[in-house]
Amino acid sequence: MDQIVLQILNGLDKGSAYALIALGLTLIFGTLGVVNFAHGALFMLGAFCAVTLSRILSLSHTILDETKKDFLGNPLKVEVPYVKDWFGEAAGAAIIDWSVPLALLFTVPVMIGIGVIMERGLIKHFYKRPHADQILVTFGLAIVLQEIVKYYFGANQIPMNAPQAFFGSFDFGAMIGMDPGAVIYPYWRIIYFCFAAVLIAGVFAFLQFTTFGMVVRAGMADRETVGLLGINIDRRFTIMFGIAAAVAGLAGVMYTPINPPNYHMGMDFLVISFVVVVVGGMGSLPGAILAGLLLGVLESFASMRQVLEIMPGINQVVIYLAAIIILLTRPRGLMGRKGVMED
Amino acid sequence: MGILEVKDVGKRFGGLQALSDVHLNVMENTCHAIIGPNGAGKSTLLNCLIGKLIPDTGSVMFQGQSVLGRSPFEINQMGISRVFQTPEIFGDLTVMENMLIPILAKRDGAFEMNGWSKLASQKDVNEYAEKMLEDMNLVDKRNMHSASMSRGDKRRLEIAMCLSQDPSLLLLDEPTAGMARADTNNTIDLLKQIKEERDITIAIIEHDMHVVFSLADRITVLAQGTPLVEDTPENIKGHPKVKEAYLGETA
Amino acid sequence: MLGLNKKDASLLLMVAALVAFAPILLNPFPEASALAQFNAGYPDLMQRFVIFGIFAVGFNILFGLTGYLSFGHAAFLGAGSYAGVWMMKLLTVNVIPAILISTVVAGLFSILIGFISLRRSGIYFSILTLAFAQMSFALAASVLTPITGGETGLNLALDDPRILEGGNTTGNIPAPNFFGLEMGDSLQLNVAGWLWTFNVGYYLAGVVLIIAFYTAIRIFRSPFGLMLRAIKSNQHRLGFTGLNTRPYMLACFVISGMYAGLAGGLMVAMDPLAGAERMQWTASGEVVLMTILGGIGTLIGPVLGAGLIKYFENIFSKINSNLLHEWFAFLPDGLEDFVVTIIYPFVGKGWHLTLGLMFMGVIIFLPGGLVELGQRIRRVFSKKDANQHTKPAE
Amino acid sequence: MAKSNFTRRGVLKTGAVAGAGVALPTIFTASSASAYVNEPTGSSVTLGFNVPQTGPYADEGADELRAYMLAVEHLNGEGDGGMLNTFSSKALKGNGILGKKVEYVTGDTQTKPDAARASARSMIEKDGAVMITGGSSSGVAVAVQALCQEAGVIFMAGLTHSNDTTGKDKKANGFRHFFNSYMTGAALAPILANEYGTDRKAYHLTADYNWGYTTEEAVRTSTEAMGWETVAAVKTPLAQTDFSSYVAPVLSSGADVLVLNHYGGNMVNSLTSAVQFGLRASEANGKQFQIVVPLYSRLMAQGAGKNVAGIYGTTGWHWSLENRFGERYTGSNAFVQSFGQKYGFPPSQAAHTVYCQTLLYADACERAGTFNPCGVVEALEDFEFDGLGSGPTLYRGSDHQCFKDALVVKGKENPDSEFDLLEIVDVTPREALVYDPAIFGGELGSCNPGA
Repeated sequence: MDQIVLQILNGLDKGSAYALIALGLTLIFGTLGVVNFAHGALFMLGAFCAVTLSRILSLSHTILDETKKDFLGNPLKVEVPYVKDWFGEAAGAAIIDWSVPLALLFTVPVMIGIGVIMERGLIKHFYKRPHADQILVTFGLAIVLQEIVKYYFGANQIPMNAPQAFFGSFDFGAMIGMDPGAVIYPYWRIIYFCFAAVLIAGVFAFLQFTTFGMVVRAGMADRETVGLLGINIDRRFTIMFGIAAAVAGLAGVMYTPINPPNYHMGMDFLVISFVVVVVGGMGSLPGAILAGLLLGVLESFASMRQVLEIMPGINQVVIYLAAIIILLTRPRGLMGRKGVMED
Repeated sequence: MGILEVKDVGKRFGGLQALSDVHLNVMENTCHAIIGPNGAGKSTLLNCLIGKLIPDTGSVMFQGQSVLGRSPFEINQMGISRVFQTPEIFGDLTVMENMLIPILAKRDGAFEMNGWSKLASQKDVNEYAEKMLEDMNLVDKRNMHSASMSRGDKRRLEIAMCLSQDPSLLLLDEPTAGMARADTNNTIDLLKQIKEERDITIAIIEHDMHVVFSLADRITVLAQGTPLVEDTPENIKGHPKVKEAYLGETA
Repeated sequence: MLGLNKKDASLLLMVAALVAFAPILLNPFPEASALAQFNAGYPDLMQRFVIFGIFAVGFNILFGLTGYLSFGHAAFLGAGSYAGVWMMKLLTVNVIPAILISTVVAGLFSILIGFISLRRSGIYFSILTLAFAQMSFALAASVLTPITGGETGLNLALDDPRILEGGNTTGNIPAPNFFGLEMGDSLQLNVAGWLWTFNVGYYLAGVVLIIAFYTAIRIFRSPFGLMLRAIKSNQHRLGFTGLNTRPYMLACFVISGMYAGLAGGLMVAMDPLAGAERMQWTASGEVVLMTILGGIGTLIGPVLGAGLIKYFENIFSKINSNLLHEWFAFLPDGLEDFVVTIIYPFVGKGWHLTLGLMFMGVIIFLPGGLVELGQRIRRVFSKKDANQHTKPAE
Repeated sequence: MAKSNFTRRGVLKTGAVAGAGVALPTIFTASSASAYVNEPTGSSVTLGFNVPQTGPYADEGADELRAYMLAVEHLNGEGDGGMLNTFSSKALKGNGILGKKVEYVTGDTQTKPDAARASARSMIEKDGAVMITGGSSSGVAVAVQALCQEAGVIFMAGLTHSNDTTGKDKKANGFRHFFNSYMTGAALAPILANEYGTDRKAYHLTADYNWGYTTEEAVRTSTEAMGWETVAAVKTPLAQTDFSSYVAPVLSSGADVLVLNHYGGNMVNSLTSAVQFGLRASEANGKQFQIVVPLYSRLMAQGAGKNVAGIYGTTGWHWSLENRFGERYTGSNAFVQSFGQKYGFPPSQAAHTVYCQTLLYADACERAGTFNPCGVVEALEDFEFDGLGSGPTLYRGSDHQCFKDALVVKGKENPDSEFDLLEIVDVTPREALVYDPAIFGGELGSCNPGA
């Protein structure tokens, strides 16, 4: 029982990461009709916004420490971040410590900017082109973005830490009235889950309760008619692309303490996020969220050793198996609309 | 006995009774029109006839065989061809290729891996397609991308494609919808000509009275999902019930 | 000729000529010149051009004709490869049985996957094929290790049974051969500084490519092919025209899968190792990219696309800073370093960057892929031609 | 700049242009022209450095490439000579190999067996490489080794740790200097028993592929021999990025040690998850919970950051080895000096192993007096040497595996720099690591010169 609660919690937490990426992907699918293979790269760029900010915050000058030696036997160079000079040792350390949450503020404008530039500069010209062309151009773009990041940050993973205050784990089970020690869960993953929930709710509220969102939703349903009404749907779609990029970017920032980012992390998520979007049903935002959480939970259950003993290797295929079963029983995924990307 | 017999057909969508108690008897070698105001259930009925929808009650018999539960291709093979409201052709292909497809489909049945085997008869197929295009005055456009033709030409091509299969029954779903007057008249002339030249039964769903009265031998009036009356055009014109339900508003 | 019209016959002849003279055409630079780095006329790469050409041609029969985008085609190539290696392990290192069994196994595998996946269309179909391929990859790399060799791949071993030849446990594993002609054997011709390598394996694969290409032309031009194109154009209408699209789609899918299996069989014939990563989605994605890059639905496009991507992968990745310095040694030192610094990020470990830029460039400027480039060039020439003769229009 | 290393083409240029005047086509098949494949006929010899340049191991590949270039410099008599000065065999004179200048070509393995083989074949077929070396995974090493055996060139493996490379997939033309899973288990177990006691309960997370299997088996066998108990062993998909669902149940499983049989990104992510879940801060069975990482590399330590602090594992070599344990490891400091002078940071274990491999190959050619693979194989088999920074070492003839001391390391609590993340706990002498080559099966076959 404890194990099951633990895995459900873990699955929801993992699923929220899938859902967050799939959300942006569906927004772009639904509003613009574009298959965006560069969406994973946007997630990765978000993570590297956090890396960049932490690098900026820890910009250092070096002083020589005569008491220690480096590997060549010379006096050791010790790096002292400027922020420590300016704000004092403790405050400086705290600023560096909080670089990931600070990066959220930094990332939103950067990612919206990147999104808008991408849409205006490239994607816009591909609205009328076949999906195959969109795949090729966005895949090319994803490679280029990745390689640029690799050029500056290397191929290796870069450790990023959550603030010290959120380090480690706490007894989640005891909080909900279970035996102490049964469900121990890390702070940061719970925070990630809550963050994802808030962000998803925010996007839904934005689409549901603002006139802007209403027009965009109408545009998702029937682009031509909305265009005929004299509304400049293109400009709104540009903004929508920016928002999708920002959502992906924020997901990336918050993900960095969970797994150290590297230039390839977007590609790792690309396939799974496409599966999530399609299983959820093309063009359906709630579908994407539901599918993300569902696949996350399934993946967690499949990784339990009690399950693996019965079905060895199920953890390798569970997501794909679930996708196949869902698509065969529900022709348009969980909540898909008819006629979207069916031909 | 009719070639197409619809008995007791009913269809419900959720709370809406789209069709109820529909009886229809289309006689061989006639042109039978189904008319009715918007929302009368014309399209639903048509979809029941071609297997796209399965009615909740009743039967649809074509030449003594039930069409219900059959997939579109099987219904086509029974001898029913359909012309759509907006012309459905193969837009990416040339006019000639469009013409070849139904002929080959008729020849090969539902499936044939005909890479090599039937090359000998390819010449006959081509000649036949050529002739059909000539009949329809489309032969100059044979190498044109069919998507770039005018709506009238697309309609002619679609009708040609249907006729090439020599169907026993031709179903037309508002064949002149959205057409310019000249195109409409051309289409009427074309259909008249077809009626005269071929042993063919035509069932037509139409909104435009001009078209209906130019072509139909018999007319069924549908209102609120039920047939109101079935009679010859002359009788329909003066029928009080029809006037009340439908013509009253327009005439 | 051979039931082809004039245009198709000349295309086939052109492909045959390209295959025949590739060892010469792909080595345009003398062996000793600095530009020899750009020569592609060595057996391994030529074999890859041809094999991936077959793979892409087969993929295009599905994608180009019907518009069904399979994102799991590499699974068939992988399944074919495994079958081929097992044939060489168990029966004989003669490549013919291996190639045949590869094609058959891939065909059977594609019947299974196609039967299920084709119940859906559009992106739902793509994701189903992707899911099947990813499952195949994941299982081959882990649970199925006894059959597939796992992540290290399945390769030949000295103590394999090789029933027809009798196993040996000393000496070396016999090399894959075509009735005694080893795939690795080459005839090298050294003419005035140019080194041309005529490789047995390459020509075997080349002949298979020509046959495969001919078959593809026949499929494209057949009534069957017309029906497939009709599916892409308007599947709805086709149903009402009396055609059951399902068996057509399945037949097409299986043919396409068999092409992939054939490519897989040839791959292990040239180089007897089958690895699981051949089935990964990136490998499936690669053939999609090859086809789009070359020109969807064209006959020659996929072959060109395959060639271009493999060229980048094998030639650009091998350029290192040392070579760059050598090339630009004629420049003054400062300028030389500058030029090398500019170029270096795009070659060697940066070859992916160049590849990505090329994808974008081609698709932005040449919507029809490389074939469109060819058409444009031809148009420019024919215009010139027309001007010279001042022919009247028409 | 490095203009001095002209490739084979650069040198051929003059010869061929002169020869072009004769212009008689010369026809020869691969077998008739020479005694072995790619026999160097000019004044130079080409080596093929096949390392991952793209993909997640690109940085490791880059470090290998640095070491290769350093080795080429030293072989050609440039630079400070590095470990040439400390190497026990004095056959190399700094004038290339057998008087021929050493040149090299590079390729990208992409850490995929197919791509690695393509790259190696192009080096053999196009560039005339007489030896291929490099790689950063066992899958690639096994695949390229098999290719080199078929093609008839020597393969000097880079970083590959699976037992299979010199076990069931061993080949006569292939040699491995790096240690393997078996040795990891043998080196690690006594120290773990010493540090954590002999009544521990271990929980294994194992990457679901060949290397993972052999490592899990090695660590299990040797720790169980010390009295440990294995509670569970769960296989994790290679493509997994988030290991939380595997780590979450560990704490309540009754285990008190978590063994992560993961490499590279897998290990970075699983260790990060394990630390997040507070395993290291917990107690189980009345003991402090511990995590063990059988195989460490510097890149992994860098990727996992401060999460590695205090975590035990093994490594093939470390730049501080000679400083810590003195003269037995002579050569270490010479290598660190010349690498550090040139590149500004200390070399990794991958750099060390590939540098040694290059020198060992060159030395074997010198001693054999030929580049013929069969001669090289003979010279390397049962070759006993010293002075390459790992103490006295034996290249065992029966499976072409090197036997040298293995290092047990742990993550530093307060690292001085990003290259100083590991500290050596102890060194296990090579005598303790020896095993019977028959236990892994496989056949070496005989050397293949390709002709």
